[in-house]
Amino acid sequence: MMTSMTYRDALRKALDDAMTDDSSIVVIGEEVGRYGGAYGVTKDLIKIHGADRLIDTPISEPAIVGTAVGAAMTGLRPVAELMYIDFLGMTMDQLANQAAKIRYMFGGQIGVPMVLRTQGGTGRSAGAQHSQSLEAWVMHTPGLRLAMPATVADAYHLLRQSLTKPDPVVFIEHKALYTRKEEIDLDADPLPWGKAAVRRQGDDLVIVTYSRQVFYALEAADALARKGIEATVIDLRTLNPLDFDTVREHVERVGKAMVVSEGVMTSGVAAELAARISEECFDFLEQPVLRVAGEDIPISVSQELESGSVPSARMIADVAARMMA
Amino acid sequence: MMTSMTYRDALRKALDDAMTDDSSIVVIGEEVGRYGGAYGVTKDLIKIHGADRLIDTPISEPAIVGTAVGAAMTGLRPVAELMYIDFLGMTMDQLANQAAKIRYMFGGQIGVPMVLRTQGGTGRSAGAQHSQSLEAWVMHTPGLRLAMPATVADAYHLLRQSLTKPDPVVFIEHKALYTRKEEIDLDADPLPWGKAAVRRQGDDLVIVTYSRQVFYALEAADALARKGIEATVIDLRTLNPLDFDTVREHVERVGKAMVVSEGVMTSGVAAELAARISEECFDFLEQPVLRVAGEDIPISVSQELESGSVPSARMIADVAARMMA
Amino acid sequence: MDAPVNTNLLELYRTMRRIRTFEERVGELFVRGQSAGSMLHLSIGEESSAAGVCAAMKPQDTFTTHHRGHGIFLARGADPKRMMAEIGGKETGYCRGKGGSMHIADMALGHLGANAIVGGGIPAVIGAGLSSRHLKQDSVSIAFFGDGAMQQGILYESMNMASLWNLPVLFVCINNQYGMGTRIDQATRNTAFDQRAKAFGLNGAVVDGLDVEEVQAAARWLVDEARAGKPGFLSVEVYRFFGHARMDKSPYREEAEELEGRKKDPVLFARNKLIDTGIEEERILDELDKAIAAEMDATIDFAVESKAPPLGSMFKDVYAAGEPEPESVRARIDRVLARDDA
Amino acid sequence: MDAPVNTNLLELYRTMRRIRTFEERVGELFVRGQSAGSMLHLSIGEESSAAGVCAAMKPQDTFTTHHRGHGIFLARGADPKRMMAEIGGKETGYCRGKGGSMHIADMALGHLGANAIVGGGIPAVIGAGLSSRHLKQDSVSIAFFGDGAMQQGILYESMNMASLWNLPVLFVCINNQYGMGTRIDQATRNTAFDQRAKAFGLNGAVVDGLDVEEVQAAARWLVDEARAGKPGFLSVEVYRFFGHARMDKSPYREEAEELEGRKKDPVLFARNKLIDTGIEEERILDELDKAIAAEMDATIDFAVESKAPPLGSMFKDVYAAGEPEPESVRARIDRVLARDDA
Ligand SMILES: Cc1ncc(C[n+]2csc(CCOP(=O)(O)OP(=O)(O)O)c2C)c(N)n1
Ligand SMILES: Cc1ncc(C[n+]2csc(CCOP(=O)(O)OP(=O)(O)O)c2C)c(N)n1
Ligand SMILES: [Mg+2]
Ligand SMILES: [Mg+2]
Repeated sequence: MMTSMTYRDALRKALDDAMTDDSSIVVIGEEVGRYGGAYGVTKDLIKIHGADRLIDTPISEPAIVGTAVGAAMTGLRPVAELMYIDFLGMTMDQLANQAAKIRYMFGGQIGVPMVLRTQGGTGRSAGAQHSQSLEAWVMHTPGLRLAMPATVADAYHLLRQSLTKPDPVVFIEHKALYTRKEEIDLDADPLPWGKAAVRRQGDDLVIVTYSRQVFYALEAADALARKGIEATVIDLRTLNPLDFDTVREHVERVGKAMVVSEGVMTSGVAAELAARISEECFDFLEQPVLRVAGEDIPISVSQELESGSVPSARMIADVAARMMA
Repeated sequence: MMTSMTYRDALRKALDDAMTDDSSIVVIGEEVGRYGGAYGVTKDLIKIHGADRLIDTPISEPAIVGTAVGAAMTGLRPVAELMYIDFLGMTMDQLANQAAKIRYMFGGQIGVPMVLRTQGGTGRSAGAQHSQSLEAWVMHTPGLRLAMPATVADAYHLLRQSLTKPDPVVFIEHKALYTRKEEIDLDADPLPWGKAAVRRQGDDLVIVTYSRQVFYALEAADALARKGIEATVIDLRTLNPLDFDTVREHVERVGKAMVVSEGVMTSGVAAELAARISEECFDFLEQPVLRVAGEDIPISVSQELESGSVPSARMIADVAARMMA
Repeated sequence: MDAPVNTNLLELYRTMRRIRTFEERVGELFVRGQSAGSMLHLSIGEESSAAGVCAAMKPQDTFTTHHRGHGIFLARGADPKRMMAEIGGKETGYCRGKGGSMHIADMALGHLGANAIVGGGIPAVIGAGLSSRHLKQDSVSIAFFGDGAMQQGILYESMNMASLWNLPVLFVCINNQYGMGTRIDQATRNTAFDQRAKAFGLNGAVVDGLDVEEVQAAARWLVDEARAGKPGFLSVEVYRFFGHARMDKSPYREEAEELEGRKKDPVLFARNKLIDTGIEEERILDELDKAIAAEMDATIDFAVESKAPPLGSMFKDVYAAGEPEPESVRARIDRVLARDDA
Repeated sequence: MDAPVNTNLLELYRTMRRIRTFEERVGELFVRGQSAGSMLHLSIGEESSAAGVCAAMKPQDTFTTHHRGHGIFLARGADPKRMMAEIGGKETGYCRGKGGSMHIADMALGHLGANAIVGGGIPAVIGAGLSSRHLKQDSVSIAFFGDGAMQQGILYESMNMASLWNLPVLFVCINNQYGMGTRIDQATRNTAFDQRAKAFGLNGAVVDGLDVEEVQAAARWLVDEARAGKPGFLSVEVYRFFGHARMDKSPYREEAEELEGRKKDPVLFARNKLIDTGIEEERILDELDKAIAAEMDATIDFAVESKAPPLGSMFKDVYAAGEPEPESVRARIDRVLARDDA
């Protein structure tokens, strides 16, 4: 059945449905209960599932993640919420040294089936410490899965799937997408976990991206189409596992590729994608793979500077057009 | 004058000399004073410069880095020591949200002239939480400089130079290099800060690397030379600033490149280097740039598994030979 | 009325009134859609903590604040125009419009920076304390933060270092009873926070923030002690009059509680005390308030009329001037495509 | 002798002697160059903390330890052979040789893992406490750590949560007076650590680790209270007999201090008490000790004779079986080069 739903509501519904199905799921984080989440994702879930399962915490990010690790090892399936991905720096020890390595260090005895939900990205002029895209730190950490939904349907399905995984999943929402509404059919079979989605197909250029930049890429693709340039837009959906087969297939078919990421360019996700495409599709590339990514600077609170610091539909279209020139 | 010196002693001498020249330098960290540093780098410096300048701290990594930030903003030039780079996850907030962004967020009013000294890498079967190479997290953070010396002379000169910089420098030593001895002339003019060193010149292949892998690359190059393959080996010395001009020059000359990093491959430093070379030297590349890097797994305490998890001279040579086949 | 009547109460009142009025104007700026940033945290109801503690500081002293730090900075002597401009994300602001409300700073006044990370600015005072001693600055460094930060581990690491090293440092918790929607007793069991400080060997006090003179007295003792090498902790008990951020209507608390809480108004209390004790006439205070209103009205105009920072300033100040700079993505792509064309 | 004479003292002695002897053998393994890893931390001198606290635990209880956790795990009932094999980095070890001394764990005994990050294992007990309540496991979860971790902020975040949520959790500090070369009074000013716990609303106690029965009594009280929903903290005061790690000769402390410190020997104390109070004859204890020595000798042989994990196991257990696995660097390069050749 088709319904119209926001990204926020899809996330909320995913949590609600999953908590109904699996009584071992608990949500742990700042303001997740009574307040309903800083971005409203857990709104009123406490009324449905109770304060025992929507656990409001003190402002103690390292211990929140550590608590989730311990809970996951002892029978619960915790969803820890980090209000902003910018706070990752306080929790990387618990995430990367504990959650990510426990299965391995302990010789496979036990896993850490937790989900770390957080949100990142620009778009609310929230300043340098509340606007980052730090997924590269996570992607660089073996043992952590990484999901970054762009569409409303993926917000729902990827979160549901994350909540069935045996290993820790970092689930990064985009703060500028919460109010985005789409027509979706939540009963339709979702794409499998770990599979990229080809959001648009074209023969001139492949744009590989994820999260909010998917929409910028699509917008750019529309603009390009008006100039007669047809782009394929690939939404990776999960960065770990990474569906490189889909990327390879299209890049080899088309011969030109651009990667787009809101994260800082240097040593970021765009670097990994560009390196990988360059390496694996070498003989098929007619041009260098270009990276359109966040500038190597902090984000300003000023709106103009903020939006100038990250890729835009216009910039993607510009660069793409020049690649085709 | 030529002298023979270990990497450890060169670092120690750099600190000693710099502290003699600049009374605003203080060293802050666990066991840096009386104990002389977990790896002996600050041995007996407390006897020369006093306990006021070699400040033994409690085991409080987040506050150690935060203390350095505050000291750097108020007139001192602190050297904070993180005993293992693996503890970076506890301090990334202070490092990435504070130290790295203060100059920018505050509109250029003030900088944070601190050095974060730490050591990383494998080689002592120290296990999953004491053997990592996390430089990619740092390289992905605008505002942080990043130095990673391989040679004894660089251990000295890069540390001296770091201690004159107006911005935070993360200075990563390699735990397996401390006992490495070289003949050096410390009075000779050092390479400028931010300049890569061409450690070996050859016309068949360029190997771009840094830190301990420089020696593995050179060892591999020697083995390759016996097969008639001549490699150029570039030691980047600093990853921020990154001397891409030198890399470009040699890759364009030679047409084949490999990048080597001990850090985990995915989304790591090797990805940045490979992406950049592929992008900027596209027309000159005869082959894909290959990444020889750390496996996408945690490090085991078992010595065989540990050394199997990261590049070796043999692996570099193997891959290089196959690239030339 | 057995609190000590202090002749500088008028000055403290003036400071508090300026804060109150400034914050009201900040709220207007936000409502007019002219503040930069989606988050604005007002310190209405907390004026006594800012005025009382800053009155105990010396010019050479330094401090860091949390995200709700306008009042503290004003009490320290900030220019409200430059503050408002910064809150508006304008070039004339303290941080040239890059920082905004949550990242305001001013080295001239010893403001080492506001912080959007709860607890993030706390350990910097340890470093400032080391500098003070090493460079003989005779300065005390004060970390201001909210009750929410009482549950951040870095606070205890910092307290421990201050105590261990006898640093000239003071920790000031502005306990406004809430961290966002979480009432303090929902975040911790024992709210006698001075016990924590004492357990780490610091001086510790809790003071009711209703009477700014009591805040000042406590702060004076603790600041003086800190300067002499005995660090301290002060919790000032106030009430957050409005929502967490400007848009928050505080649905999580009862209106009755709010009405009761807002009775604890340090500005009104000081005003009444000035009148009741005969220090100042109501008429004069009315005039003072009016003058302050006019002063603060002007800050909005200043902010609104100021220019936004030029787009090119984006790449400035990532590193010090003269040091290697980041290349823009566009410049790199231009370079690559140009070579490709050639 | 006014400590309560407990009939299980013999059992506690046996546990402590096994720990002491095991640790001596671990030292031998290291000296023979057959331990995996450059770091080995022995718990000699601290046996009472392990034996006393573990004797107060129930089978369903869980725990995490710091890097010096062999004794705790043994007291909990670990197989010393599998422990020694793990310390030797062998396939027959608890973690198939991947973890080593600092990352030993065993879900069957509720050992949620040792940790090489000082303080890193502490918050996991909060999660275990939540599980206990949510899943009605009636279990207490105990975090064991050293005095060095008393300065890690995450401890206070965890204490606060335990207290706030009335969790069945106990924090046990094994205060062996040193963190590496730093004597505890060089790391903190106030070493009455129970004050910190009490300030967060927990039960708190400090106990001298000389007499294992006193440790057990304190632990029993705190564990029982924790199980009933009142979390607690216990600091056991002992002395680290030898260096921080096996290679450390402790040049930073006086020999006189060491000799004095080693007089505080919980194993010897218990032995003498058994004899003095007539619970057991010396001759029988000699035999017990000999049997333990033989048991522990065999652990070395077991470890040495066991096989190292196969190189291919390197890629196993990064993720759960059946989930997408990491591709090796070599496999990727092979793929790329093969395509290139084609
Ligand atoms: C590390 C961190 N965690 C969470 C937040 C989100 N946040 C911003 S303010 C706030 C509440 C802070 O409460 P308190 O410290 O009492 O300060 P107040 O807002 O009451 O002045 C929270 C949770 C943050 N900015 N930083
Ligand atoms: C986060 C972190 N910081 C520093 C270290 C290095 N380190 C290992 S053990 C140790 C001392 C710990 O002292 P304590 O907690 O008292 O335990 P003990 O060794 O005395 O048993 C230090 C500093 C570490 N492993 N982890
Ligand atoms: Mg508050
Ligand atoms: Mg200790």
